[in-house]
Amino acid sequence: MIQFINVSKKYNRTYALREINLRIEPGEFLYIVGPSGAGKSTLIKLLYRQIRPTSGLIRINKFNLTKMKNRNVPYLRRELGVVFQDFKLLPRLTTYENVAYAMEVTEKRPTIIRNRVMDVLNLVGLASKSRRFPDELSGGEQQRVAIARAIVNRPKIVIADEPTGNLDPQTSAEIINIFENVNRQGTSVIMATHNSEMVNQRPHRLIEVVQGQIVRDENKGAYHHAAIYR
Amino acid sequence: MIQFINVSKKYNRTYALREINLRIEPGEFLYIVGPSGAGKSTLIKLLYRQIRPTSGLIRINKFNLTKMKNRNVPYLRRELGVVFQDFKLLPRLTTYENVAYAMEVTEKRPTIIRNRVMDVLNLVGLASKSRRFPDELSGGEQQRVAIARAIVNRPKIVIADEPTGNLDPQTSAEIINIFENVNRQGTSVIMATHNSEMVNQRPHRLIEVVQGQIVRDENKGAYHHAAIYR
Amino acid sequence: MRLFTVKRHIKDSFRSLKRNGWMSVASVSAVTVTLLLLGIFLALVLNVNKLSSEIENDVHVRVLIDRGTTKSQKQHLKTELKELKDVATVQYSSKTNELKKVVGHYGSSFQMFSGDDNPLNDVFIVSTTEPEKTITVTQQARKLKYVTIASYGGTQAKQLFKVMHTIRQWATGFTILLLFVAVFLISNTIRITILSRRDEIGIMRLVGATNAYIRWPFFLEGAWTGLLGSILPIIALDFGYSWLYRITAVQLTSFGYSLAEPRYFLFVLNLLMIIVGVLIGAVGALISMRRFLKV
Amino acid sequence: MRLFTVKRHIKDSFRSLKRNGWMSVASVSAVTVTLLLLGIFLALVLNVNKLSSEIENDVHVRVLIDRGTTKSQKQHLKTELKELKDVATVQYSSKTNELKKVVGHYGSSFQMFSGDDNPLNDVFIVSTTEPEKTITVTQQARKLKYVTIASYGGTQAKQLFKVMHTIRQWATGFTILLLFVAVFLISNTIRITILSRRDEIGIMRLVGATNAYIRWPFFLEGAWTGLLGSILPIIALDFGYSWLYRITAVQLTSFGYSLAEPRYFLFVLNLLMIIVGVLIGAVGALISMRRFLKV
Ligand SMILES: Nc1ncnc2c1ncn2[C@@H]1O[C@H](COP(=O)(O)OP(=O)(O)OP(=O)(O)O)[C@@H](O)[C@H]1O
Ligand SMILES: Nc1ncnc2c1ncn2[C@@H]1O[C@H](COP(=O)(O)OP(=O)(O)OP(=O)(O)O)[C@@H](O)[C@H]1O
Ligand SMILES: [Mg+2]
Ligand SMILES: [Mg+2]
Repeated sequence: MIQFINVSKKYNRTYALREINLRIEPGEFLYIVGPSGAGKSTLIKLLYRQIRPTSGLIRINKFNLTKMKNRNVPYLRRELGVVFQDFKLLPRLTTYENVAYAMEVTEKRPTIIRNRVMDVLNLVGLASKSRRFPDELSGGEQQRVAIARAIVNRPKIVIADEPTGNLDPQTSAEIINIFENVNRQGTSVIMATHNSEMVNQRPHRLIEVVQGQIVRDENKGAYHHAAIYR
Repeated sequence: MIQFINVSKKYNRTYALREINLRIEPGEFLYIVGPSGAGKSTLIKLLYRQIRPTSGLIRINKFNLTKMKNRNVPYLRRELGVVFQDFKLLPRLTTYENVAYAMEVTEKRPTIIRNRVMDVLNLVGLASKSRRFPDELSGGEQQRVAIARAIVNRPKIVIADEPTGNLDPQTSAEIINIFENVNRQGTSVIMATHNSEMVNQRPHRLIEVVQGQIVRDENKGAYHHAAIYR
Repeated sequence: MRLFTVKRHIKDSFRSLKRNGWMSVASVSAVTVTLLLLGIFLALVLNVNKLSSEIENDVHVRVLIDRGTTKSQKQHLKTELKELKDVATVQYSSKTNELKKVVGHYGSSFQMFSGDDNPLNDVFIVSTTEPEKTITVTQQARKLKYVTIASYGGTQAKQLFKVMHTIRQWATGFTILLLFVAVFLISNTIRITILSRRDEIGIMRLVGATNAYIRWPFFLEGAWTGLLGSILPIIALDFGYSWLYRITAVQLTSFGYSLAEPRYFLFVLNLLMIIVGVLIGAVGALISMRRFLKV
Repeated sequence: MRLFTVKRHIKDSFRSLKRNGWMSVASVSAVTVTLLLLGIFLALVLNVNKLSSEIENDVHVRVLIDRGTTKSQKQHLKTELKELKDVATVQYSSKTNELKKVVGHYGSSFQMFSGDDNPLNDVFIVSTTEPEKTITVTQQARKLKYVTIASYGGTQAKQLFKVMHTIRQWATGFTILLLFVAVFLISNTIRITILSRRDEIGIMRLVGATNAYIRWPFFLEGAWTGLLGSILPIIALDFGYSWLYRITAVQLTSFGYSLAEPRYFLFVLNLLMIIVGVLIGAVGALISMRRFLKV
């Protein structure tokens, strides 16, 4: 269970998030939508404790993120699988090594790692590119490596920040299928996204963030923007 | 005028592009679509000569890119404005400085630069964030800085690789408006994108690249993928 | 730590060293050059110290024997001198021999005093176990029978001690300075390379690696950097010094001196260079990382 | 290049220096430490060279004057000696004075020869313009009237020349080594910092900057790094040396020697340190960038 109580985050003088209250049950699938600069990534960064809130309380399962000591942070992060908006792949590791690294840090056995990593790379369609370095991959391929790394440890919570921004609709559909499969096995999925088509055709609980505040929280919410390209 | 004649690009043993023939007239607006890893970015990298073709000939206006000497490349690039898929902002320059840098290299006068830079930052809605460093911006904000930098020099050709991947539909619409405005003033626009909604609602010439080959070239082409999220 | 984790850390450290390419080359060569300087300088200083001690040891007590002392009396005096505390050796030099030395220093105007005209005395030249003991030995020798006078060169010897002392002080001071400089330069280079990889460390943290897990490969990589960086200077120093030892042997022996014998000397020096390289490389890496392991 | 472009480059270089934060601090301090070492060592070597020359200059020609030479004859001889080629000074030392020196060196057994018994000669001590000229001056002096014999210490002096020559050779060799080391370490540090900014350089190329345009700020930044890095060592050296000069003045003067006079000496040394720092910083930056300006 994830709980935000009166959480605010201030950068210098401006608020990126303001008095957020939010509760996410285990096994939920949650979209976070909102305009560029609304505070979606900030909310996600608070979840994996890349940043600390200026005020308020955040709880994830047994962890109290506000009081947590630096040295315990890795154990929180091992329960989460994160797809970062800018991927954050290790530039000097290959596709395979990048995904394996997330398992290695939990001191799993080599044989287990080998099998599991090739499985997830197959899942995201990159098995044939396992020996490539990130700068030898296309944008969408890098994004899929990041997705593979996020799910490789079968985390309790998957957090994805704009995971389909560099993917064509076909591949995006495959990715959302993967996330929904993972979700069906009991994992919570939290996804910040601008992909309105996806949100509308695969409805789940949706919160909309605007200027640092949650302005909408609907169970099968739709992405409203009716033909703005006209 | 841009011309590709029998252009192929091979990375190690695999072809990223194969026998591409393409002609883009001045003032055209061209979408490049296709699945992840199809070769869109490779085609774009060839245009600004980040990479050289393995075989074939590329011409842009008076420049022959295949024969071009390294030291003349900057003069080609000054006629182009490029939005890179991974933004490529200078990490130690602020928003303002990043955009200004592209003008400074052409040795424009300080006063001219100051006015023009603030104009384009206003255009992409980032005037208030001109003193922020890239890592203090949201993903979409960074992408808009990259867009501002691409158009600041009023280039003859604007090339954008997935310029709306991190933008919500509302902001994406504003960005496509900007590109269309620029195009109306005679600038060619070449845009690789996965944004089917945008492509379908603002139709222009469209080429589809699949596995390194152009499989479709239509004047007001649509993005076909009919409800794949079902 | 499980065995496969240990293996992983070792493998990771080598992989990183390899893939960092020019950065690794640059830091290894910084270590190389620094250790080369340190090695050459240490070899120099240690030999200067050795030489200065040997020069000090050249200060002897000159015991002038009463004129007309018989052979057996001289033998008795020699034994007495040998039995004094802190005396190492006692050598006899006849007055004829002494006159030759004077002529050597002051020209042939002394030649006229050869034979019985020789105004000089027979002399025992006493060397002490430590240069500083000459003074007490002199005082004791003066009290013995058949001794006209015993002297050790007085102010001159004192000045020599002082000069040699100053030289050794400077050499030691400069060695300490150079050691600090070497430590600083090596750790500074390691710091810059780690500074340039702070994003990498950040990502490792973000995917759930503990600080200890992140540290190990960097620690090892620092150690390899130091180790690799010490190979060339060790080879250069060993060959260079052995060569120098050989070619200077003849010349220096004629003065009565010699460089330190290479075998043991180089062993100690090599060990020191490896220790400095490896230790500073590894510990420098750890210290430089600290700041980036907080998020 | 337009004036505003010049200004831009200068501004950019300062901005970059500032924003690179710890990286700048690290490279400036690498320059600082390297130049400090170089400075101290140069100061030492130059003084060793000076001292060794002065010691060589202490080798004089001793011209023994025939016994019974009158005062005016001596005066005549003195003039003749002075007129010889390469002679710098001529000093008189009476035989009484000479005996004192002998007693000083060889003990009081010579005391008995005081007054008319004194077997020694009056002496002119001739110093030459250059130590190596003593030999020819000695030969010329031998041919003059009233001269019993002229000598310059023979093998002893030759050995001294040899030792001093060796010391200076070593000092020069080591200085060249250290200069190379300094150049290498500074440029290597600059190289690492630029290596870590290769992506930045790539982006500059991609947005249409010419190589020259990219180079200037890096070149200037390298120069500032060298300049900033030379401030501390210059201050340290200047104060340290002046202090040392003052406290050693009394002691050394008693031996007849002195350290190099600070004013001009430090000026040259400071200039050298700044030049090494700035030049290697700037040129090192240019050379390190070359590889990244190709795409
Ligand atoms: N380190 C920082 N320093 C200052 N301001 C910041 C920092 N990081 C983010 N911001 C600001 O906080 C606001 C929210 O940023 P956030 O990254 O959460 O937006 P977002 O909703 O993820 O947007 P996008 O859809 O563009 O990724 C933005 O206005 C951004 O400029
Ligand atoms: N430096 C490289 N070395 C090897 N292979 C590469 C390199 N760069 C790209 N590729 C491969 O070339 C193919 C085309 O890549 P490209 O970046 O052009 O794809 P794309 O169409 O832009 O895809 P996306 O929509 O995911 O950005 C991909 O399969 C990619 O893995
Ligand atoms: Mg975001
Ligand atoms: Mg691409």
